[in-house]
Amino acid sequence: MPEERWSGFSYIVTNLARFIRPNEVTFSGVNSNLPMMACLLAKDAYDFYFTYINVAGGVDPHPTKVPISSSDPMLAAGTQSIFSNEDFYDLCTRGGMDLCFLGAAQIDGEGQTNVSVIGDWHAPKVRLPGGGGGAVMLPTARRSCTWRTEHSPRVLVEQLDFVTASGGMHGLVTPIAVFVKRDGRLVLQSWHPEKTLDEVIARTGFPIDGKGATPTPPPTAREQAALAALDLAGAFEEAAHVTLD
Amino acid sequence: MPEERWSGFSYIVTNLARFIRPNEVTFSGVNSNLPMMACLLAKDAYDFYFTYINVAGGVDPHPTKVPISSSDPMLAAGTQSIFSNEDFYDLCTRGGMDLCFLGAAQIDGEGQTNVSVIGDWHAPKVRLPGGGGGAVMLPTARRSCTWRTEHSPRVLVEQLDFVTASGGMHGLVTPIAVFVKRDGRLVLQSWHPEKTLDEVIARTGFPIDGKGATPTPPPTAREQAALAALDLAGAFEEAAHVTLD
Amino acid sequence: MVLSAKDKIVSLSELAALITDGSSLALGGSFLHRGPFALVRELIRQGRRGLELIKQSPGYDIDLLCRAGALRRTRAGIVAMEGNFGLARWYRQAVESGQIELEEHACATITAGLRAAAFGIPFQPCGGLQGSALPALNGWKSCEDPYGSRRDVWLIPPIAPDFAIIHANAVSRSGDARVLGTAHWDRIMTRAAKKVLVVAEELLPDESFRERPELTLVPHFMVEAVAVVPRGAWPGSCWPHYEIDYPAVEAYVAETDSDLSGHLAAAPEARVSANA
Amino acid sequence: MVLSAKDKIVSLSELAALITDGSSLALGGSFLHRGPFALVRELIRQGRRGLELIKQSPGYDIDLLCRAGALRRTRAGIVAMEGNFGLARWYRQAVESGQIELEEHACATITAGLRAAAFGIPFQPCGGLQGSALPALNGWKSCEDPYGSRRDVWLIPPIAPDFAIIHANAVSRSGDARVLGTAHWDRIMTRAAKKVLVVAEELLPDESFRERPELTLVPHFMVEAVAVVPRGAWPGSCWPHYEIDYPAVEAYVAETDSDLSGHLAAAPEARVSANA
Repeated sequence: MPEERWSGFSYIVTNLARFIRPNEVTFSGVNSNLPMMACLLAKDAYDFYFTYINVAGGVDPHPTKVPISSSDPMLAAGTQSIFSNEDFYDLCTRGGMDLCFLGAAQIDGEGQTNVSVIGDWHAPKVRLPGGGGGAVMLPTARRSCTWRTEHSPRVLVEQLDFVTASGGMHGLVTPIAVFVKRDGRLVLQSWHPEKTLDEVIARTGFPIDGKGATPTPPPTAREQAALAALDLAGAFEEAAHVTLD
Repeated sequence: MPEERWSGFSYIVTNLARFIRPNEVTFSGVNSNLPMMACLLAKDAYDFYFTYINVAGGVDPHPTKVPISSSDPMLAAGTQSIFSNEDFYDLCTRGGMDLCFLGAAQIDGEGQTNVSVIGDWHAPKVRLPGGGGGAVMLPTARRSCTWRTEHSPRVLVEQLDFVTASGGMHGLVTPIAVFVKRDGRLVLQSWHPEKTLDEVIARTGFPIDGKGATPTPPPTAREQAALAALDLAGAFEEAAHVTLD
Repeated sequence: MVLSAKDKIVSLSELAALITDGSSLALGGSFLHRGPFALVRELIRQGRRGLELIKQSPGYDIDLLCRAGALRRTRAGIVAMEGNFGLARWYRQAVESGQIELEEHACATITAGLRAAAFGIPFQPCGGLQGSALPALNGWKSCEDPYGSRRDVWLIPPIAPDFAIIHANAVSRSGDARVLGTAHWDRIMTRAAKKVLVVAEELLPDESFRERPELTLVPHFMVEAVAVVPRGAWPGSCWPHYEIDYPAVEAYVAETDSDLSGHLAAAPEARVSANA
Repeated sequence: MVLSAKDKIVSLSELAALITDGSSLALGGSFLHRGPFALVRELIRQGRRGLELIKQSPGYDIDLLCRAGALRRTRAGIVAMEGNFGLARWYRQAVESGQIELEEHACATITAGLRAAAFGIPFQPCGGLQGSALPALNGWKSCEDPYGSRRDVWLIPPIAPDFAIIHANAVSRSGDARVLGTAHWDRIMTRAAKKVLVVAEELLPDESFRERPELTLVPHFMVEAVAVVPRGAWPGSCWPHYEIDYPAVEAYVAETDSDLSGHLAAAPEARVSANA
């Protein structure tokens, strides 16, 4: 990774990490390698403490390596408690989860998500993984963020094929843009400095105007170093298949 | 304890134990020394296995001494699992508790109980311990049994001062009588052989006729030996203050 | 460069000072077993007033608070001293005289209310209760099964104590709380309360928690503050550390006036600070 | 003269034989982690048909059952192979072709349904779900808070699987099941099911359970039968015994026809019995 430049992979992981705030309880779940890396990156790169809990039952774990599966028991290595699935869901529904990373296949302009189906639910073109955490966590976590490795009108849509989860994402990161919620809508916060605002707008299926958005500040030296340490061999970057196009 | 004779204390403990059946899940709770001793007696005196769970989290425990408190952690000594309070209540409400020993201050002829108050709830003559396990366990356990160390019209009543728990006891043991439920009513099953049927009827506040009842069979040698082993110094018998009058 | 969770260890008096007059407290343990009794005594020493106690099976704790005049209200399932000590005299007197308000529960309805709070839902259905006079007494609502089973069920409203306070066997500096043996009702209390305070028998190094994280009942991030008070569950038991101090309970029960100074002075935490 | 609980150890094939065609099965673990996979394979070897799988996060297990044509229905939260393997192909095909019926849940609504069964209540309110199309899809009912909070809540009907089957780290002869690390959803599954079966990595003496009874997730009396199958969670992980066997999962995923004989023969339990 050339200095101070983003790859699509580093862009997603680092900008997800930037949503993490001091002293908050932050959660990463299954099928969530990039948020898992974002949480581990933030622990290393930022000068504040936050609580990192995950679907493997770990609370501020000390993994001796980064697992391929984001629900791997390695994510509970060195934990001082096991916080099992029932427990973190209850924490969320009672309002104790500050930041939740939740996957999505399609996202609309209100930050609703579809993880269920492409096409009609009863006659699916593609059967997707399904409900998962979102339908319950998205409306109850204080903030939720999502990510996509593809930025196109087929994933950032005007109209979801199915509303699996509502309640609205606080943030969304793609390989070329960062969105945040303002007045109930996802709006562009910043874009990949090697792309243009026009391209981002054109590739976003829901309407955005880009007002107030700026090019995304480059990765800091500590963010870069932390990510490099997590992905020494580049295997995670390779597996993620993130392109800017 | 003279051979083959009942004391009030041995009568209650042993006849409670006789309600325990092979392979069933049997529970004793707080404030329940006599059922606790009944369960321990049954483990020793009877040739069948049953699961004994208790409020200390014990499952088939191996206590090294009999505790004074029936919720003492000693009742979890040697257990192979901890079955905590939420767990055994849920077991009961979903229908998995076969036999529950539940305390009572007053019992009526339907086997309903009052553990709340003597007098008017809002202007109590005596404030009793309160709701406890009964209101939820009595209607949901497959069978429940209770005991009183006093047999009088003021505890076996026509009309409860307050219906804390309904659903009906399967069995009741006093120092002089054993009752079982038949057609929704507590009826006399047997009486202390040193007492008369007339005395039992006279001292019972709810109507019974004694039809089909017999003198209680004497304690077996094994029941006597098991109880003697549990109360070597006679301290439990002394503390229980059970008289036949 | 990973930063640790903050150190949450405070003194017993600092822990008690976090609790203001009028707070509702869920207290861990059951009867004379593993209750946060040192904290209860410290609240009395500090003159706290108007408290509400929420517990399925209070005993020594509620009796002490009634005797000190510190209690205004309780939601309780079953109240007794237990262990052959029978009823809790000062509690009984407080209810009979109207000194405190009682919301009488079954143990399981306290749990249901705590579950409603812990699960973030407006009510929790509770099994049983058929024919009991308790639901009407408390104005609970029932509901027919909308799925057609024809089973009615009672709905218990949420119980969200201001504080859950438990006595743990061990803590880490950052507040992980380990409990051995039965957890009594501590698990659901700590999930339902707005804040969690822990009194612990001993402080153990982080390594000990990392070796057996399954024994941690409350993870550090849910815990506000911790005081390490050896023998803090006295005169009750804290398995496997110590059993009930029966002579001490007998002495407590034998006292007939409300003056608690002798009893409070005899407590382990008082003798330690007197020596310090 | 105290009699012990009975010995519940059986062979894997005897364990699988307890499950009849058409049964509903809650399977423990999550995705590739600590699932009772040896048992799933044995059901396929025995030609079981018409099964229902109930699980918040099935993956390899559901894919295998779909590929073998053993499944008729599922209630599931999120289905994937995970660990960079993406969607579960045979599952996807089975749903898209109508070969199996899907009742799509959020993970937490499966849990709510299991809680309703575990608590013996006709429904369990579940937080969240606002704005989701899932409740309407499934015909779930909502209810206004009778206590006036104006919060509506969705009510999930009970889910009581015929069997809960978990893969434990260790068992005792009488069936106590110890789980290390996260329990995933195993706790509530074992409380909701009509019967509990356990596959375990190893058999340990009773003394080991008596030393640390807190680690026992399922007490023996709730367990019907147990098979001891080392590496039974293969090709998934069973912490701390072993990690995911990635080459084995890659080989499974790379196969394009439904013939499972090679994969089944490569499983540890097959190689052991071939050697025996």
